[in-house]
Amino acid sequence: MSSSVEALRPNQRPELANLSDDTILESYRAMKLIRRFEERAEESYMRGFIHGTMHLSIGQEASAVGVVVALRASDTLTSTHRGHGHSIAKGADPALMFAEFFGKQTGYCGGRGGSMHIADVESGNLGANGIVGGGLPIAVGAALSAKMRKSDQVCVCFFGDGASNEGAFHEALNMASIWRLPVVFVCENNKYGMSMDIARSSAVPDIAQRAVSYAMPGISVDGNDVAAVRAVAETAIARARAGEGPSLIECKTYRIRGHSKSDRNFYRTKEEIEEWRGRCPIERLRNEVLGLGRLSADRFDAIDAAIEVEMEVAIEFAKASPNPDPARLTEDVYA
Amino acid sequence: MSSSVEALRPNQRPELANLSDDTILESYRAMKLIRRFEERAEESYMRGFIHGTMHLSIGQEASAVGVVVALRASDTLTSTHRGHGHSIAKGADPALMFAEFFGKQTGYCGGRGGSMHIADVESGNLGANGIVGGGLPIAVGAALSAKMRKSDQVCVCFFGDGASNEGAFHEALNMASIWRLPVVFVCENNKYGMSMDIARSSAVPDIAQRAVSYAMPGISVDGNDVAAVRAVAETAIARARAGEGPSLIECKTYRIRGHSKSDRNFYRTKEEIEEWRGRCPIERLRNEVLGLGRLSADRFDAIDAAIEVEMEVAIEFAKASPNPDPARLTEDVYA
Amino acid sequence: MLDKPKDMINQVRELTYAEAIREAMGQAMEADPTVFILGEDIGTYGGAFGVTGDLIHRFGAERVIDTPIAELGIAGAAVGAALTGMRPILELQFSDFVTLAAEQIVNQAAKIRFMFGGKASVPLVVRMPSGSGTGAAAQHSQSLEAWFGHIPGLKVVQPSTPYDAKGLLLAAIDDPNPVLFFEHKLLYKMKGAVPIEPYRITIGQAVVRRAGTDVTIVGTSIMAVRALAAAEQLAAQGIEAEVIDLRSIRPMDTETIFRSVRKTSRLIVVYEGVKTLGVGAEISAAVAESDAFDFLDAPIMRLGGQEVPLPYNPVLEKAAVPQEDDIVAAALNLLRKDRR
Amino acid sequence: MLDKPKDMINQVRELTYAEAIREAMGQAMEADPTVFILGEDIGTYGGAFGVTGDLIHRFGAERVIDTPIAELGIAGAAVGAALTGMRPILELQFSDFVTLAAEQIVNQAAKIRFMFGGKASVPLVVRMPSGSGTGAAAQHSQSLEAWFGHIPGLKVVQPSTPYDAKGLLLAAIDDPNPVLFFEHKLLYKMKGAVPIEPYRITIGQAVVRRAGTDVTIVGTSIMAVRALAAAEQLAAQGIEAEVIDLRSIRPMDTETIFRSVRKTSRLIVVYEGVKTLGVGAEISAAVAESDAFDFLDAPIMRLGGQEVPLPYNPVLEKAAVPQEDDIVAAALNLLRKDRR
Ligand SMILES: Cc1ncc(C[n+]2csc(CCOP(=O)(O)OP(=O)(O)O)c2C)c(N)n1
Ligand SMILES: Cc1ncc(C[n+]2csc(CCOP(=O)(O)OP(=O)(O)O)c2C)c(N)n1
Ligand SMILES: [Mg+2]
Ligand SMILES: [Mg+2]
Repeated sequence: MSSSVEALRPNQRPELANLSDDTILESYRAMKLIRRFEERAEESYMRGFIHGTMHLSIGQEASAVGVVVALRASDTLTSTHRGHGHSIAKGADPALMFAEFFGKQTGYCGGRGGSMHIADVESGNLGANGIVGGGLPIAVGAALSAKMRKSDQVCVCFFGDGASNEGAFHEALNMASIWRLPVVFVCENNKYGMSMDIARSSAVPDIAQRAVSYAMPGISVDGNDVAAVRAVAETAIARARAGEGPSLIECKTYRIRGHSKSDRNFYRTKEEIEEWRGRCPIERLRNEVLGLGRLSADRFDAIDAAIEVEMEVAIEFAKASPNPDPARLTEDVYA
Repeated sequence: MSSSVEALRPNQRPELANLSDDTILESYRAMKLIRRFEERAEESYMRGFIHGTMHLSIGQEASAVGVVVALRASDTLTSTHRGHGHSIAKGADPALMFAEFFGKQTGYCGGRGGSMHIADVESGNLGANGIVGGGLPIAVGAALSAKMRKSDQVCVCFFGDGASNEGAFHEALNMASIWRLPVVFVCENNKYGMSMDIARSSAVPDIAQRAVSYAMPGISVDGNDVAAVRAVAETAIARARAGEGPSLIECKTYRIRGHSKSDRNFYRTKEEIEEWRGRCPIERLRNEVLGLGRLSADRFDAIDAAIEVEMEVAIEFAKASPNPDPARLTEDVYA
Repeated sequence: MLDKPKDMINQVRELTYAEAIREAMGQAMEADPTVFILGEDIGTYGGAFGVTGDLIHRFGAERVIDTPIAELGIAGAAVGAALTGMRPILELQFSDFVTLAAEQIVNQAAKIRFMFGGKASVPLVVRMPSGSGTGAAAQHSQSLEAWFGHIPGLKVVQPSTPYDAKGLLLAAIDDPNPVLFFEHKLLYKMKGAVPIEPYRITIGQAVVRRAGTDVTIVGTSIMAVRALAAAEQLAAQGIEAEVIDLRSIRPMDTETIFRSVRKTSRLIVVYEGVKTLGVGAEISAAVAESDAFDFLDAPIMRLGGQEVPLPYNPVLEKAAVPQEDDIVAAALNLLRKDRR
Repeated sequence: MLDKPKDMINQVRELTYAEAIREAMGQAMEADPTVFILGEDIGTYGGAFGVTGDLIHRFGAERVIDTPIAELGIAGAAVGAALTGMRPILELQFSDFVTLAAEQIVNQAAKIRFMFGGKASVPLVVRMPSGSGTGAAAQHSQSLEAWFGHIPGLKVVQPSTPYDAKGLLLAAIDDPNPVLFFEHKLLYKMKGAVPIEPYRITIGQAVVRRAGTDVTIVGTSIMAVRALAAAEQLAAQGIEAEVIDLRSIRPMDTETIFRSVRKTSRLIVVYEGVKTLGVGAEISAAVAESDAFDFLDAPIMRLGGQEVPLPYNPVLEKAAVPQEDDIVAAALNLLRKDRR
């Protein structure tokens, strides 16, 4: 924490005081970009441009951004079926993401993968995953690889509360710990695995408690507070990078939309959804910062406006892009 | 604990004082039977009567006996690749076990299963298992079944320290806890999973610590002390039977023999083996009881002698039994 | 093969494939207290594809059990329950996830009876939505039934109509062996006549859906439906195809196929799973080692899934598995070859 | 097919199959720092079947990594490492345990490249001791290679000689795709000539082990060895069998088989995996849809594993999979049938 900032703004909580104006704006921009990207994707879905299904992370942007923006470009991450935010925070181009959702040849996966498989290994995005828990051991492997290659890369592994009941979770965290690997496990606990309330699916209310089994630090954090998430992420990332081993971070958050496009929300109440809607991480950051008088509203407005333009351009790119050629269907199976 | 017994023998630890003479002799007999059964099996193997491999539990008899002898006949158990002790403690007939090892039609599995698949579902022995961790979710299912059938059966699930790193462990313990099932998980921590020292394979030294992740009681006990094992088992079994849910018991023990018949013991020292040989659970019970003057040596000697006769008869039965008929090979695949 | 008992003809109404499956489960649960269902989101949510629907309201959370996301564990729990007197129906949310549960299904459920010398049984049903066509991409669209057809100790069925779905599921629940029940996602909304009363269809019997003399087309699951539609197109061109719905992969009713091939002398097998080492390979091989081989006038033709993971893009996705027109083209091609 | 480079002929010595595999791993690790091995008990213990042996002493515990017993996790770790610049060799202790790792192998390793639009690769080798004959019973004796032959994105090889074991393993390690490498336990001690220098055998090429004119016998893994021995017996009876060792199941060199069948007009396929939906089904089907079909004078015959889990009793165990005499009998039978 920079003491000069603190001295200047004694009414700020340290997590926020710790962030430079640039970081605040970068985080705001990333969260807003994710939000608008998903809203526009949802709209495109409704209009029939996107088929299949998709899993929106609306309401959960702070966990993706708080963690990923604290990474270096060379670091890696593994993501989930609900991974748009992770990709965008890692720097994915929304135009190439839309193109993928639209099934186009120009998309991240050439139209082969769709929403559940966005990846960009070059840039360290080791991929969303349609298999719940699928990314957990892969992240361990990426961290093992980083260690063996003597790079200082850290791998962040996102997964959900539901995923934490998969055997893969247990095997992955144990391996990461015994081998002291540079990996940060980030559980986005949004209270449900599809319709299954964590109170019914897990023997413990806090996934972070499970860190005990793996002799690693485990911390629960308000997942809708990007500054708080970033603070714990920085500690965990530093620890990983220093060769001190993995950590488990649990971001308590909530998904505002249904699980997927076919969810009828029978398993939760309108009140619960509304309550969490009031805890929007994006509004919260903006309001808190404005309330402190740290930045003027037009800085935020300018970001919002730029994002609107970016979304328009990206969607137009996706629409205008060519479909993949069915004659080339079986290419890209083998290297 | 019966206070009259305690009053009578104030120099006894409560775990032992708690046991009636009959229980002590029953436990001794079961342990000795397991020991001699395995020694005779080993000998038969050397002489070429048994092919394949086998996993001996010599040195670990107290965990099998301490737990299983505390069960009711109607209770069930799932066992492991190192499961002779569990079966014998549950009342398996050594003659039918030898016959199975010898590949005979009269064996528990008609010669189809061998040492790694001894089972007797009728008597509650749901089977040894060649898959490390394979029995963990099966035990959960048996306990779920007991609960659904409103029986008061408890299921005991044996597994090793190595198995506790399998995903199946995590999934099973979590399910058992959320559904409050009548199951007792018994980890026989003999320090190694094949050649892998628990200090290298597991992030935590005590498997019992992992109970925290499943909000169930977890207790480590000296696995070479049958009275101590029985004491914790009784508590856990009573808890399970009362509908209060599962427990995790860790019996710290040691296997004196190699992992299987092909083990050259490169991964551990002679000293370590010798040290543990000195902690033989069978001698220990006998000596402690004799030292207290509670029972006379001839009671133990009589048991030993009877077991020798039983072993002879059992092996003769196995030898004399017919081989399965290859013409009937594909029978018994489907019911 | 007439499975419909005559006295129920009046009690028939239209149900969707999903409703037929739900009805079978409901009737089995009413009749037998040991039958229960477990799986992910099968309770209040009603199942990812809505198949369990309202069963939780009829039978309660004790018999319609929402499980954690833990496919290996829940499969093992089902095995353990089946081994101790219950008759679990396990729903895996997508058949692709059976890769996580494979150990319990293949090493435990399938082998327990044999390993234990015939002294135990595992009356377990594993229901799995499978197949492509919903834009769910490579990890949610596979057809892995061939894997389980390869495993002694298992039975494997693939109903293609609401009628069969109900009858085969009731038979599967009755069966003392583990039965893998592959449902096709694109069939869930298909409607068809289904008697109200419970009835069983013997597992291991194929059915001739359409008689014909020129070529035999054997289809599995949705491909049986497409084969029937293709046969209509072919009929318009003067070709009479005999269409067989295989229904069960293990045991496999090769006799019905042989009989047809002896008549038509030509065989096309259509299936959605990857062509190589898929169901069609077994059918072709079985014919090639049978006496029906001598009746063949043309090479046996397999139309299976392309050698590719299932793609997301809908055009690619369609191209990856046989469509009605592919079947028509294959038949024309085969007959043309034959004639030359 | 002559894979042995001529200039190495002087540098050949006898190695066992296990030693040849170890040598391949050692040479790959010497040449490429990104190659490493992980698996259960592969370090000090030297592997359950002694295959890794002393490699830990040569390359240290950082590159010969003893893992916890966690097959799904270690497979996933291997996938993650392969995706990020390493070339892992994963040893599964018995191939039966691949059922636990199937998700990572089938849903991740096999599909990542395609799902990611061809922009990633997973250069992973999974080594697996498989097969029966050691009295290890149903959960430790399976031959599940057909499963993986069914999965696009994977390659699947089954060496039957020390020479092939080394050459195929080096090729597998070089391969940018996931390769499943099935070793047969009964072959580990088999000796054969192996050049000292590293060499590669192209994955996907079958080899004619013995030329013949009367019948083609295609064998996989140990069955190629048994087929050769059977061919000698047949030769004594005046029958010249052509023996093909398939070596790779995916990709499969059907051309070599077709060529042979066009010559011999009779085909027997021998494999240890369960007959139904095993490798022989694919070979038979491939021939039946090829022009080699027209050359066949007799039905294609498959000799596969019986429809039963592998039994413990040694007599039953032998009866469960094809033996040398079964191959001889099958050939005689086929030729007799043909003549009548
Ligand atoms: C292995 C596996 N099981 C089940 C599913 C189906 N499924 C997809 S997402 C999901 C819920 C996941 O819950 P959680 O991990 O909490 O993530 P969230 O959806 O809440 O972000 C389920 C059951 C799957 N894709 N993979
Ligand atoms: C799934 C699986 N992985 C590996 C093995 C091989 N194996 C058999 S026993 C064993 C060690 C098990 O260790 P532990 O659970 O501690 O039991 P112990 O042998 O010490 O009794 C191993 C690796 C197996 N049988 N199953
Ligand atoms: Mg969740
Ligand atoms: Mg152990």
